Amino acid sequence: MTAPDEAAGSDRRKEPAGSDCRKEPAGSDRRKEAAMNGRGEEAAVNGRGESEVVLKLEGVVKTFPGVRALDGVELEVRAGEVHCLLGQNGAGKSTLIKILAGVHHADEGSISLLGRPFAPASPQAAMRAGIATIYQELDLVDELSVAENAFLGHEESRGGFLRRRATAARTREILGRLGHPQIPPRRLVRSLPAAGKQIVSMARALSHDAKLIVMDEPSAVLAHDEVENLFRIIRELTSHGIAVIYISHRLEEIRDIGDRVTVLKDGRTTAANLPARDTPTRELVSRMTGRTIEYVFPPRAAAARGKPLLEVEGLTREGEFADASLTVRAGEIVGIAGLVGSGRSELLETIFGARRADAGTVRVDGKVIRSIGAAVRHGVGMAPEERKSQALLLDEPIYRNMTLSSFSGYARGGFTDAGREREAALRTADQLELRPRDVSRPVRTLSGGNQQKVVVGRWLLDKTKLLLLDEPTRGVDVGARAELYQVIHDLAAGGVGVLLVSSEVPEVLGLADRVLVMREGHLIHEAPADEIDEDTVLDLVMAGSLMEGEPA
Amino acid sequence: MTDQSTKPGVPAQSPPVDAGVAASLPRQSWWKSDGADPVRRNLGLVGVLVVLVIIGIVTRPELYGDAGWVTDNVWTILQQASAIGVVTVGMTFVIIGGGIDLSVGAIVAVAGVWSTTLATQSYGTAGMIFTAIVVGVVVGLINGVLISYGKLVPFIATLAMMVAARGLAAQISGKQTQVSSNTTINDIASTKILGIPMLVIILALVVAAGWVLLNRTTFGRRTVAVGGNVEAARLAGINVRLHTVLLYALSGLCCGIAAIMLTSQATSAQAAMANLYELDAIAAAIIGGTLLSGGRGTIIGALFGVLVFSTITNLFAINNLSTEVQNMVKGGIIVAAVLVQQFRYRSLTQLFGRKPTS
Amino acid sequence: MTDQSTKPGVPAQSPPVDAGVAASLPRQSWWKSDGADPVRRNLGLVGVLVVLVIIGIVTRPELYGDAGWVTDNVWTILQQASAIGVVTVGMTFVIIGGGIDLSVGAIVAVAGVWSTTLATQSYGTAGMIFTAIVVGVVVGLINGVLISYGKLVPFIATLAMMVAARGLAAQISGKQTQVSSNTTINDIASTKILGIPMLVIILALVVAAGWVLLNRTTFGRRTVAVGGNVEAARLAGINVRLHTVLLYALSGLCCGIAAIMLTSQATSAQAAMANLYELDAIAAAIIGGTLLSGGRGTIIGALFGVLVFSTITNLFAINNLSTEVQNMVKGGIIVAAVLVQQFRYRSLTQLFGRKPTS
Amino acid sequence: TSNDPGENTQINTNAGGDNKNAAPGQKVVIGFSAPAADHGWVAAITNNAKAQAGAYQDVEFRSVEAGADAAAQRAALSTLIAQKPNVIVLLPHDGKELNAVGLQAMRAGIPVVNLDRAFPDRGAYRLQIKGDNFGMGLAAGTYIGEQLKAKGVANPIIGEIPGIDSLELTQERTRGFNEALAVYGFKVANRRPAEFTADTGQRAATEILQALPKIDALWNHDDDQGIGVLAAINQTNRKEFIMVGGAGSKAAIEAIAADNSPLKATVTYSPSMASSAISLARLIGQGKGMADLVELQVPKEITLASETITKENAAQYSKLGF
Ligand SMILES: Nc1ncnc2c1ncn2[C@@H]1O[C@H](COP(=O)(O)OP(=O)(O)OP(=O)(O)O)[C@@H](O)[C@H]1O
Ligand SMILES: Nc1ncnc2c1ncn2[C@@H]1O[C@H](COP(=O)(O)OP(=O)(O)OP(=O)(O)O)[C@@H](O)[C@H]1O
Ligand SMILES: O[C@@H]1[C@@H](O)[C@H](O)OC[C@H]1O
Ligand SMILES: [Mg+2]
Ligand SMILES: [Mg+2]
Repeated sequence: MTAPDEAAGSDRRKEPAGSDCRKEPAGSDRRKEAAMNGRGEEAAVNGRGESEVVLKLEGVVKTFPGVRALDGVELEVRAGEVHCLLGQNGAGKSTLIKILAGVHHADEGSISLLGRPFAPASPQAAMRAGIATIYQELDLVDELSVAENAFLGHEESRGGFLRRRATAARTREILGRLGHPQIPPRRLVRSLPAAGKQIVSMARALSHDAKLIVMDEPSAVLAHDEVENLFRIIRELTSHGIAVIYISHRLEEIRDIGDRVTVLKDGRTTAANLPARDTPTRELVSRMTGRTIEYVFPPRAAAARGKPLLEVEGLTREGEFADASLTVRAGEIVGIAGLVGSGRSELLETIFGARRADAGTVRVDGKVIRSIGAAVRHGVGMAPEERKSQALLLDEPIYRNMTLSSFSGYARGGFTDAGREREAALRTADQLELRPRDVSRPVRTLSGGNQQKVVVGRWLLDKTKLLLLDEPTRGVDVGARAELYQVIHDLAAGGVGVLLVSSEVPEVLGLADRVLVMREGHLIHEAPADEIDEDTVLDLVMAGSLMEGEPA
Repeated sequence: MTDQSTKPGVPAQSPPVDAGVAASLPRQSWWKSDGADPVRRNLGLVGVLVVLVIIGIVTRPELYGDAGWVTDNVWTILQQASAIGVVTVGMTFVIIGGGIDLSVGAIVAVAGVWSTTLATQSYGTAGMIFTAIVVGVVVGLINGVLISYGKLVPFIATLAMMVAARGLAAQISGKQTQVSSNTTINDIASTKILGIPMLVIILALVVAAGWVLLNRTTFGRRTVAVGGNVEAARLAGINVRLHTVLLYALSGLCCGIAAIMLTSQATSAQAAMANLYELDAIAAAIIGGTLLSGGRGTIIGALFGVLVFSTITNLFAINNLSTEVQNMVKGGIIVAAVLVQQFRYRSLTQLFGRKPTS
Repeated sequence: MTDQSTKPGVPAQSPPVDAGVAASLPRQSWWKSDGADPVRRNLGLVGVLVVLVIIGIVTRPELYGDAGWVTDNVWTILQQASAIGVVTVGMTFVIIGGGIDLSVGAIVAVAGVWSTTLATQSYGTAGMIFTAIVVGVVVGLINGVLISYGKLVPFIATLAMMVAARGLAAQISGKQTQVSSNTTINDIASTKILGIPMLVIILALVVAAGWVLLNRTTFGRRTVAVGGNVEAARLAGINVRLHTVLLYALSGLCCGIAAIMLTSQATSAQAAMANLYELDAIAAAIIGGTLLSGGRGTIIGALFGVLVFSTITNLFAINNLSTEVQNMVKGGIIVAAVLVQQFRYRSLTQLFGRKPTS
Repeated sequence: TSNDPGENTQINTNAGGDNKNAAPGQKVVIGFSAPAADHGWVAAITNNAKAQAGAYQDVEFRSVEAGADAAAQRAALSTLIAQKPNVIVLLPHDGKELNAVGLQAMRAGIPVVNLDRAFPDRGAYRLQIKGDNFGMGLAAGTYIGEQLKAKGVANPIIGEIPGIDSLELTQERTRGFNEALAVYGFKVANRRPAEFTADTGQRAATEILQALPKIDALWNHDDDQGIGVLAAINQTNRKEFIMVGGAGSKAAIEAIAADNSPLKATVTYSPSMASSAISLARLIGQGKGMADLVELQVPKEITLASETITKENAAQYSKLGF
C-alpha cells in the first residue's frame, strides 16, 4: 500500500534499481526474433535512457457534457520505458488513454506518435498505428473463446474463414509468454475467473505488434502473485523496445515497475517525467491530491470486543469452499486474505445469502440467515466485488444508487422521499470525497474509482450492523482510500462488525483486527493482525499451490 | 467537504484543493441535466403530435375550422387511445422491469370474453368488472410465476400465454361474439363527465396512478432497479422474484381494465379482440423512451407514444387514405418520430452543451 | 503446450505463477464443457421431439404403423418447416448480433408479391428468383441502415418496416393474390431429389451455410462479439455499424429465399403471406437457445426450435384437435419444452458437475 | 350470434320426403376443412357443415382444423388426403394459395367441393359453391342508391367499412359497391377497413364518423363487426344516415326488423352455403344428381345470390340469420 515508508513495501520485490532502467533482454536469439517481428529493437535502446520519443501529447483537452475531463494534458513516452500515469479518481487517466486508443477524440491539443501527428479516428486506426490497449473495464466477449477474444477484430483467417488451428497455436504461444500456458485457447471466456479474463485482455494486447501498450489499472483485479507475473511480462515487453503506459493507484507498484511518472490532477498535468523510483511518496501524493496524507491506516484503539455478531459454522458450497467457520464480533474488523479464486467472494456471498449453502449455518445476532432478504433485515450489508455487473444501476443517478438498499427506509407508506435520499447521499459523498459531488448525475459518467465509492457508500447509509466488503478499494485512489479506511474504522468504533476481503495483503493487515487466510476453499489460518506479517500471509496463501502443483 | 477535516481520526489535510473539480463542472441548466432527458424526449413527441395536427389542419382546413369538431376530434383520439393506453401503462412497467409481455392482447380477450359470457353477465355490472379484473390479474400472475420461478425467458413465457389465452378465449366464447347486454357497461363508452368522456377519465386515472407508482413509490424504484441490473437489485436486498411476479400481475390488471373498456366500446367481446395489442403497446412504450432492455422508461412518454399512434390513425381517417398507403406512411412516420426525438436531443446538446473551450 | 516454450522468440519463463487462475479452472469433461452447452440444450429439444412423436404413435397407432406414411410424414413436417426455417436462420443471426427483426414476415410478402407480379414473371424463373432475393436484401439493408446509421432501436425500426412493407406488398399486389404461372418455381415444392423434397434440401443448405458462417468465419465470430458486448467489439476495431447492416441484409436474404419457397408451395403470393412469421422465427430461435439479448445462440438449436413447432402442428393435425384446444395445448408445450431444456441442463450439472471439494 | 354454437344452424333436413335423394344410400366419408373460426360467420360455416352432415345417416363427417394460415391448412389437408375420404369440402384460407392442394386431391381421385373462396384452376375442384361477393356489394350499393335517390339527396356522403382489406373478397365487394353507386352518380367519401371483429368495427366506425361530420349512408361489409359499428353510432349519437350491413346475422336481422337504428338493410352472404356443400358432396360421393335438375350429376359451379334483407322481408329471413 501507500504507506509512507514505501521502502518497506517495495524493497522486497524490487530489482536492483540502477539508473539504467532498461532490462537486459533474456537472450540474443530472442532479440533477433523480436527484430524480425518488427518490434524495432534499434528504436528501443539508442543510448542510456535516451530512447526515441514514441508518443507526445501537448495541451490535450477533452470535454464531456458538463465535465472538462482533460484540460491541457502533457505527456511524453519513450520507447522501452514504463511510463506511469498517476492521478486521483476522475483525474482523467482513462479518458486520456481512450483518446490514444481512438475511442474518444480530443477537442484540442496535439498528439504525435513517432514524430508524426496522430489523431486516431477509430480503435482500428489506433491499433494499426501500433497502440494496443488494456482497458480498465474488461472488454471481452463472454461467449467467445479465449483465442477468439485475443484475435477479435484481426482474426487469423483465409477468405473470411477462420484458421482455427493457427489461431489456437498463436494464442497458446502468447499465453505461454504470459506465463499461463494452461489456459485452453478454446475455453469460453465466460467461464474464466476475473484474473483469467485479465490475462486474456493482455493476450489481446500482445496479439498486435504494438509499439505502445497502454494498461489501465491492469493490476486492480489481480492477486499478488499475478501482479508479479504481470511485471515479468511488462519487463519482457520493454526489453524489446515497446513502450508501456501503466496506470495504477498502488504506488508501490509504480516504484517496482515504473521508469517515469506523469501526474494528472483534474485533467491537467501537474508533474511530468518524475523518476518513478526516487520521487518521494509525499510528493507524488501531493501532486495528485493537492494535499499530503500523513498516514493511511488510522491508528486503531484496541477494539472493544462486543458480542459475537456473525457466526458462521461449517459453511460449504461444493466446488467453491468447504467447512468455513468464523466469527465476527460487534466492532471488530476481520480480514480474509487469499488468492484470486480461493473462494473468498463466494464465501462472502454465501454468508450474505446470495448463494445457497450446501451445508452449514450462518447466524447473525443468533438468528439463522438463509436469504438476502433476511440478511438485509438483520442489518447485514454487502459491497460486492464487481461493481458494474453486481452493484450499479449505471443510468440511474448517484443518489439512487447510494440508496438502493435503503430507499424503503426513507419512504413513508411506500412513497419515496427523494429529498431525504439526496441529503443522505450527499453526506456520504462528502465522506468519501466523491467527484463530482453532484449526486443527481448518472453513475455511468463517474470514473471507475468513484463508482466504487458509490458501491461502498450504499451500505454506509443504512443502519448496517454487519458489513461484508469484497475488494472495497479496487480502483480507489490514495486519498479516497484513506477516507474509506477511516470510514470503516469509524463504523467499527460505532459497533459495526466488518468482514473484509481484499487481494491486497497490506490492506488486510493494516485494517483488520483479525486475519483469516483462505486457500483453495479452506480457511487455513487465523491470527490477530498484529501477530502476523505480510510474508507469512503470502507464504500461507501460496504454499498450497506451489507445493501441490495440481489444484485439488 | 470541509467539515470532515475536523473529525477525529481523519488524516490532517492540506486545504482541500477542489477548485479544479468545480471548474471542470460548468453549471448545468436544468434543461441540459440528465433529469430533463425524459422531458426532452417527450417534447420531441409533442413536436411530432403538433406536426401531425398541422398536417391535419392543412389537409382538411374545413374540418379544423369548426371548433366543435376539433374538440370532438380530440376526445375521439383520446378515446381511441384509451384501452390501448391502459394496456401500455402495464407494459411499460413490465419493460422497465426488464421483461416483456406478449400476452396482453390475449389477456384482454380472455378477460373480455369471460366477463361477457351469459353466466357472468347474470351477476351484473360488478360481477362483470370483477371477473375481467380477476381474470387479468390471474393470467398475469401465471406469467409472472412462470418467469420468476419457472425461470422462463419472458418472451417465450408470454408468447406461450398469448397462444394459450387466445385458445382459451375461443373456447369460452364458443368462437362467437359475446354481446354485452349490460347497459351500465355499455354506457361507459358514451358517458361524459363534465364534458370529458369517461374512457378518457379512466385512462387519465390509470396514467396518473402509473406515474405515481413508478416515480414516487418504492415499488417503482424496485422496478427500475430490477430492470436496470437484476444482480445489483438482488444484492441490495430486493426480492426480485416476487417483484417480477407483481409486475406481470400489474400488466394483467391493466389488461382486465382495458377489457372492460373495449367491451363497453364494442358492446361485445370476442376471442379475436385486442388483436396485436402487444405490438402496439410495446411500440408505444419504446417510442415513448422506454428502453427495451429495461431499467429506464417513462409513463408519460408511453402515453405520448400511444397518442402518436392514434393521432396518425385519425389523420389517415380524415384524409381517407387507403390501407396500403396508410401503412406505408405509418412506417415512415414511426421512423421520423423517433428520429425527431434524437435530433432534438442532439441538436440541443450541441446548441447549449458545448461552450467554446478557452 | 510444453513445446511452445522452446520456440524462438518466447522468453524464458519464470515458473508459471498461475496458481490462482489455474485453481479456478476445474478440469472439464467434454460433456460439461462450454462447447457442449448448446449440445446439451439441443438434446433437450431432441427429447421434446421424441416425446411429441411418441404421443403421435400412441394417439394414432394405425398411421404410425405404416412405414410409408411415417416417411411421408417426416417429409411433410420438414417441408412445413422449410420456409420458416430459412427465415429463422437469418433471424438467429440478427438476434445473436444483438438485434431483432420484426419485419421478416413482411419482407417475405413484399419479395413474394414483387417476384410474382406479371411484369416480373415475364422475366422467367431467374428473373423471379433474382427479384425476390434482391427485394429481400434491399429491404434488409434499409433496416440495417436505419438501425446502424439512423440509430433507431431495432424493435422500432423493423416494426416500422413491417407495417410499411405490408403496405407496399398490398400496393404492389393490388390486394390480389398473385398466381405464379411459372412451372419451374411451382414445381420446387413437389420435386424430390433422391427421395428428398427439394424444399428440405434448400433448408438443409441454408442451415449448413448458416452454421459455417456463424462458427467458422470471422463474420460469425464478430456477430457474437457485436451482440455480446458491443463496446468490446468496437474497441476491438470491428466496424459495428457495417456489421449490423450486413446482419439485417442477411436476414433479408433469407426472407427472399423463403419467399420463393412459399410462393412455390402456394403457387402464388399475396400481401398477407408469411403472417406472423416474425413471432414464430423469434420463438424458434429462442427456444433453440439463442439469447434474446444477443451474444449467444446456435443455428442447430434454431432449427430444432422450428422443428418442434412444426411437429406440434403436425401432431395436432393428425389428431384433428380443434384450433382452440390446439392453441391451449401449444402454449403448454412451449412452456414444457423450455422447462425440459432447463431441467436437463441443471440436473446434469448437478449429477456430473460438482465434484466434492476435498 | 350466440353463446351456443349448436344453436341456430341452417340445415336442410329434407323432411318433405318427396326427395328421392334423401333416402339413405351408399356411405360417404366427407372430409372438411375451414379456417379457424375467430368470427361468427366462419364459425357458422363449420357448425352448419357439421349439423348438415349429422342429418344424414350415410355420411361420415371428418373435419380437419385448418390452423392459422394457408400453410397450416395445406399441412392439415395433406393428412386428410392421406386418409382417402370420398369427398373433400374445403373452404380455403385463400383460394389461390390452396389451389395446388385442390389439384393434388383431385389427382388422387378425391372430388373436391370448393366453398366460398374460389380456386382459380378449374381442375382443382369438382364443384364450386360461392357466395357472390361482387353481387353483395352491388346489392348494397343499389339499395343505398335507391334510398338516397328517393330522398332526393344530390351529393350524398357515403361511408364504407369493409372487412380485412387485404382479402380479395373484400376487394370484390368494394368493386360491386362502387359500380352500383356509380349508376346513381354517387361515390364513397371515406373507407375505413375493420377486421371482421366488433372492436375493430367500433374503431373504424368511430373514425369514419369523426372524419365525416355528416353522412347519408354507410355500408358495413360484415354484420359481426357491425355490432361494433352500431355501438360506435350509438356512442356518437349519430342517426342522420342509413346503414346497410353484410352477411345477414341474426342480430342484424333483428335490428332491421325493430327499425330503431340506422341499420335499415343487410345484404346476405349466407353461411348456409356450407350446409348445401355437404348435401351436394354427399350426392357427388353417391354419384347422384340434383333431383330438380335434368342432369344426372351435380353441376360444376353454383353461385348463391346475395339477397337484400329489409324491414319488409326480415321476418322471412329471421330463421336464416346466423
Ligand atoms: N462518457 C462520459 N460522460 C461524461 N463524463 C465522463 C465520461 N467519461 C468520463 N467522464 C468524466 O471525466 C472525468 C475523468 O474520468 P476518467 O474515467 O478519465 O478518470 P480516471 O482518471 O480514469 O479515474 P479512475 O482512477 O477512477 O479510473 C470524470 O469526472 C468522469 O466523471
Ligand atoms: N447447436 C448444436 N447442436 C447440436 N450439435 C451441434 C451444435 N453445434 C455444433 N454441434 C456439433 O457438435 C460438434 C461440436 O460443435 P462446436 O461448434 O463446439 O465445434 P467446434 O467449433 O469444432 O468446437 P471447438 O471450437 O471446441 O473445436 C460439431 O461437430 C457439430 O456438428
Ligand atoms: O366471406 C366471408 C365473409 O362473408 C365474412 O363476413 O367474413 C369472412 C369471409 O370469409
Ligand atoms: Mg479510469
Ligand atoms: Mg473475489
